[in-house]
Parts: sequence; C-alpha cells; structure tokens
Amino acid sequence: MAEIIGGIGTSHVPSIGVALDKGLDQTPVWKPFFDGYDYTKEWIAEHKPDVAVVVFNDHGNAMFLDRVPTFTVGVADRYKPADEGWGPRDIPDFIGAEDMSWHFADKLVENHFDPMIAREITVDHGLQVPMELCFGRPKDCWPVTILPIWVNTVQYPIPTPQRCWDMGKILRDAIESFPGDERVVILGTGGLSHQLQGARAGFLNEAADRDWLSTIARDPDKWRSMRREDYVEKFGSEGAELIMWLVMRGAMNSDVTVKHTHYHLPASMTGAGCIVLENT
Amino acid sequence: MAEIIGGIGTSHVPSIGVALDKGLDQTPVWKPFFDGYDYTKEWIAEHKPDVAVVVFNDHGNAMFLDRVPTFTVGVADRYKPADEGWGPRDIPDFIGAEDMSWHFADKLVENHFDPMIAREITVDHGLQVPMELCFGRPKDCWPVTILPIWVNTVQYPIPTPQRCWDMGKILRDAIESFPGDERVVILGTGGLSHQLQGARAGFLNEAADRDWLSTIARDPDKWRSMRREDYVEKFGSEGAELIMWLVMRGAMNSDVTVKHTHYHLPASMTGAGCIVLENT
Amino acid sequence: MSNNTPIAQTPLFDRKASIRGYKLNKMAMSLGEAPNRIAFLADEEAFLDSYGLDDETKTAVMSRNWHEMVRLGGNLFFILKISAVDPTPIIAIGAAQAGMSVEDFMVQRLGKKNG
Amino acid sequence: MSNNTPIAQTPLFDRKASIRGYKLNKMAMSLGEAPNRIAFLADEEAFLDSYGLDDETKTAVMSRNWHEMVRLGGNLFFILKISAVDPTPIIAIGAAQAGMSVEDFMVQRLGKKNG
Ligand SMILES: [Fe+3]
Ligand SMILES: [Fe+3]
Repeated sequence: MAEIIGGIGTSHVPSIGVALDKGLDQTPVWKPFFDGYDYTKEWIAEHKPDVAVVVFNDHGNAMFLDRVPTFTVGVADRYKPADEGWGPRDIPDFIGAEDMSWHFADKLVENHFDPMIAREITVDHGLQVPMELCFGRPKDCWPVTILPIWVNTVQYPIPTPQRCWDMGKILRDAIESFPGDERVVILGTGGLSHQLQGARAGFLNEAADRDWLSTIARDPDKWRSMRREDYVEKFGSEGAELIMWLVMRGAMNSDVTVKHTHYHLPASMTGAGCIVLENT
Repeated sequence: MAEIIGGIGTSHVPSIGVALDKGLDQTPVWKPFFDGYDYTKEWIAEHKPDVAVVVFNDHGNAMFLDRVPTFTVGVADRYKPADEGWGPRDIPDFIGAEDMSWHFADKLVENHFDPMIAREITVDHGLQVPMELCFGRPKDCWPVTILPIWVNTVQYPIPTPQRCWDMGKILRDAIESFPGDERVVILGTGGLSHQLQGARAGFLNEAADRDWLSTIARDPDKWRSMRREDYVEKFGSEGAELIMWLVMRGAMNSDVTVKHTHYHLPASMTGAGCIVLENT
Repeated sequence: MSNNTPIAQTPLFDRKASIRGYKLNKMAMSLGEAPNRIAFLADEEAFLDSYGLDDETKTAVMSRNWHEMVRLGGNLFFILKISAVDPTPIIAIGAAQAGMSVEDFMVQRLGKKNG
Repeated sequence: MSNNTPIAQTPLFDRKASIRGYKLNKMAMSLGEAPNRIAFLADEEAFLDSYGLDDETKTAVMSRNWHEMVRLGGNLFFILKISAVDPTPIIAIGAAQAGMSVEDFMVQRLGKKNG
C-alpha cells in the first residue's frame, strides 16, 4: 500500500517561473518570496517522496474552450511542459506515475466521479511552478514521478468546493489501496487572492489569505462548505483557484500538523503562499 | 418549466443508417426491423416534441483515446454529422438546444457530476441513427433541437449503471426547472446484445434482450444495480452500451406505461430493439 | 474494473489494450478525414509509417488481418474505418475474430439460415 | 452559477463570455505554437482574419486594448499569449482592466510604494 507522507498547498503564479528562468530569485523583489520555500524544499529532501500528485488548472494551454472537462486525470507515461507563448522552458519532461494514475481513475469512476482520462497532454505553469518550488530545478530529471489532476477553474460552471474535497477522499483511498510502497506527496495549487480581469483587476485580500492559511489545517469545513461565488468575492475571480487545495486537504487526516506556513504579497498580482501539512 | 413527454430506448447500429442510405429499408432483410419503428414515428408525430435529449456513445469519431471523458454534454448551437470513413451522409446538421444544454450542465456540476462541456464536436451514428428511426429523414431540417449526452462505453473504466441512472435524475430536474415550455423526449440508445471483438464475436443473447425489454419499465432496479462486468457477460462487450438507456429510464417516473416494444434479431450483428415509455 | 474475473473470449478495451493499440487506433481514426483516406489508398505503407506503426502492426493492417489487429490493441470502432476505405463487411470482420468462415459465423453465431 | 448575484466589477467567464469570445480566444491560444507566433508577427491582420475575427475584435487586438478584448469575451489566460508575442507586462494589462495608470494601479491595488 502506498502512503501519503504529506500535503502541500502552494501558489502557482507564472511569473515565479519567469523569475527562475531569468535568475531573479535572489533579487530584493523576489528573495522574500523564494526564501519562504526553503523549509518546503528541506521537508521534501528529508521525506523523500516517490510520487507527487499535483492538483492544478490548465490556463488555456493544454485545453481550449471547445471541450472543457470538469476534472481530468493524467495517465500518460510522460508529460511535456507546455509552451505558453514565450517558447519552451528549459526544464525536464515529467514522468508519469502511470500505474497509480490508472488505479486512481478506476477508483474515481467506481465511486461515481466522471473524470476525463488523458494521456496526450502538456502541463502548464500550474504544475511546473509548484514542482520547481518544491523540488528545485533539476538538471536531467525530476526526483519524483507525477500524477496530475486538472480542475476546471476557467469556464463556469467550475466544480463546487465540496466536490473537490470529496475527490480528495477518493484520492486517499486510491493511494492507500495502491499495491506498492510509494511515498506520495499531494500538492494542492493555485491562489491565493488575485483577479486579472474586470474593473476589480488587481484585487488582493490579505486578510482573507491569512485566514485561509491559518484555518485550512484546523477548520477546513468552513472552506469546503463555502459557495463558489463566495470564493470569487473573497479571493477574486482567479483566486477561486483555491478550491483546488481542498483536494489535497480532503485527502489528509482531519487532524493535521502544520509544519510550515509562508505568505508573501504580492507576487506579480497575486497573494502568494505555501503551507506544509503532515497527518497527525 | 419544460416537460418530459416520454422516453424512448433504441438501438443505434450503424448498418441501419447504411440501409437507409442505400434505400434498403423495404427489402425482406430490413423491412421487419424498420416496421417496428412505425409506431414510434406515429407516437412522435402525435406528441410533437420540441427537443430530443439523445444519450449515446461516440465510436471513435468525435473523440480519440488521447482524452476520454466519462460524460460529455453538448452545448453547441449546431452539430455536424460525423464522417465515419464512408464520406459525409446526406442528412441535415442538428441544431442544438443550447440554452437547455447549458442549464443541464449547470445542474450537473451543482449536483456533483463532472461532465466535459463540448461545443465543437460532431455526432456519429450513435445519435444519427436513433434520430432517423424516430423522426424519419428530413429534407432540410430536423423537427426538434437536440441536447446530446455522450457516455464513454469504449475505454474502461466505463461509468457504472447506477451512475447513468443518477444522471437521469439530474436530467429530469434540469428539464423540469428549465424556464420554457419545451416538450422534451429522451432517447436512451445503444445495444441490445452484441459483441464485435474477441473470439466470442457475434455473441447474441435473445433471452437477455427480451428480459431487458420486458423489465426495464417495471423493474429498472434490477438493471441499475447490476455490475458492469455482468452487462458485458450478458449482453456482449459492446452490448454493455445498454447502460445508456438507464439515463432515460432514470429520468422517467418510477411508474411508466409501455406504449410499444419491438425486437428484431439480428440487425447486422446486433440484437436490435425499441421501447416507448410514458410517465404514468 | 481491472481486478475482476475476465469474461471468456471477451477482451475488454482497458488500459492495456488502449496503450498497446494507441498508434494503430490513431492511424485508423484519421481515416475519418477524406485527405487521409486518399493518402492511405495512394501509399498504404508510407501512411502507416507516418503514424509510427511497428512491423507487426503494419503487417496486420496490410494483410487485413482483423483478428491480429485486435490482438495488437486495435479497437473495432477505430479499425472499422479501414474497412470503410477498403470495403470489408463487418460480418467478415466478426467471423475473423471468431476464427470461423463467414458462412459458419452467420449460421452459428447470428442464427441465419444462409449467407 | 448563472442565476446568482453578480459580484461587483468581476466578470465571470461564463457561457456568455465564452461564446462571445470564442474566436478571439481560439486565435490567442494558437500563439502557444511557434509557427503561429511567426505568422502573427509577419502579418497580424491576415492572421486575425484567418480566425474570422470581426472588425471590432480585430481593432481591439491590433491596438492592444486589453480592456476591450475582455469586454469582447477575451479571457485573460488566452489573450496573455498576445502579450507574450508582443511583450506587455501583466501589470499593464491589469491596470488597463482597472482603468488606471500602471503607477496608480501598483500603488492603489498592489500596495507597492512605487513602480
Ligand atoms: Fe492558476
Ligand atoms: Fe454503439
């Protein structure tokens, strides 16, 4: 049986990747943000996961509006980083945790989820940036295989927070029933507060972000029962991406230990943060 | 509030379309099959639906194995008939019941279904053939708009029979809460027994088919609680498509009146049949 | 559904078949577009090569060995498009799966008196 | 989520926007591929025409009027690819949405002391 060794929540802002590409991570603007991930990287180095489940949304790179799946599970053996318009980034391909992915897909469908199952698809900054923040940028290959889960947060209707939470429960079942001894870390990504479009563009909500980071561990019920509209109002239209952290949180114990919290405002136009959780 | 005026279950064998294209429907081989749809056509003519919800599966025409959605809801304004390799068929495009489709998509996601939402997609014989069997072949345009629902029955895992049934419940809610006075007929399509691949190819099961047709109205619980494997065993690997009738059946009252039943063996390599149901 | 008892003589199109037959099915699906049908008919081997089919699969396609195509992961719904480009009745494809002559297949499986 | 109270100054990318901006977003998404970026830079108007954009939308794109592109159904995630081909900082795009100068936007919205 594979094992969940921890859950990480993190922003996935594209300009974080750009800062890394340009070697700006130690400049005064970016250093305080990246410093907050030192602990996260140490935690990863110490706990040595074999597989990273990454919950994220595509941002108009691997999926168009012609066909919008609510949830997608990747079952590929390999995922190329998406070219988001700036040309290919110099990071290695991601190797898929193929067997675990199919096992998870089976469990989802058995348990009345309706995923799209994808095996020819690229991964955009929603996955790339969290992987770089947690694992650094490897020369040749990533130290883990990945199980990507895409959540539609672009075109309404987006899934409910409760549905994301419920998917976390199945994810946990799938990992714990997987025949193997893999150590699995779950990355819930996106947010925190930001809004890119409309007259309220640039909206940030530090109070809400800090509330999220300080209560997602001990009082997730508050967040999973909140309406989608309330996410948009509180965190901004793109800040509603935070629902994806609930897949991670739903997969963890109700009692978790907070190993680390980090918040930085703003990264680009976004409230940026990270949390590291272990089951108690 | 729109209204469900009835539910139809029917096979969607591609050679039925070929027989119509070649004008073979009155030949000795095909006449007994097509005669069984006379009542169905009369029922349609008498009850004048405005919208046809068609539940079917794609057969490697509009979707490939690169990305396999479990359920797909069409929200397009127009659907072109797929070219399945024999060239385009001489039937009109289908006009989408766009507003009702989006309303259904909203209801599904609210109720914790995870559909793919599609607006640039063709429809293959799975939809074309039932439409021709129920509405005849129109010169210029179909007398109804359509709300297509695709169910993955090609690549395992396919959804459970219970999940199809549950989707029918949401479909009913969506139709009955839709602001309009449309008269809606629901077509559950596919089956009956057939198997195209493996050493058991050509498998037919008349007893099971007749059991299905005689009990789907009064005892659907028997069928919705049956395992997917049992469908494959009883109806053949492709006969498992019958799970799609359960979306239609689930959307109807528990008490329904059977207006018509038809069975013909074989149409091409398939047990072919039709049933017309009204809410009691 | 991967851990369940297999059903006799009934291959489910699961992950294993889907992975094995991916290129074959992709090639076959492309025949839904007319220009690809023309290319297939003009130089079948070059067309198959452009989808990266291995020799075993190429041989199965070029000899219209339907049973072998399925064994190599072909799914009937995709490979039927080959039978549209190079007309083959589906009953013949069924008979090939069953390992029977078309006549025997029609009588024994489909219950028809004669072909 | 279509019947709910709208959130002030916050357009949700729902069916209405998705339908309205379909061609614009499709054009923008295509810039994820290098050959399309080259074609866009070589003859922008011809490139926009090849996606069937109407005049209003073409004008919005060609004048890099981000606010107008969003009003016409553009979704930021897609149209950001235009800002990759013809570099524009996302903060400038944000400021355009807010109807502010970049400097005011950075101070008033993002809480930065100066640009
Ligand atoms: Fe994002
Ligand atoms: Fe079918």
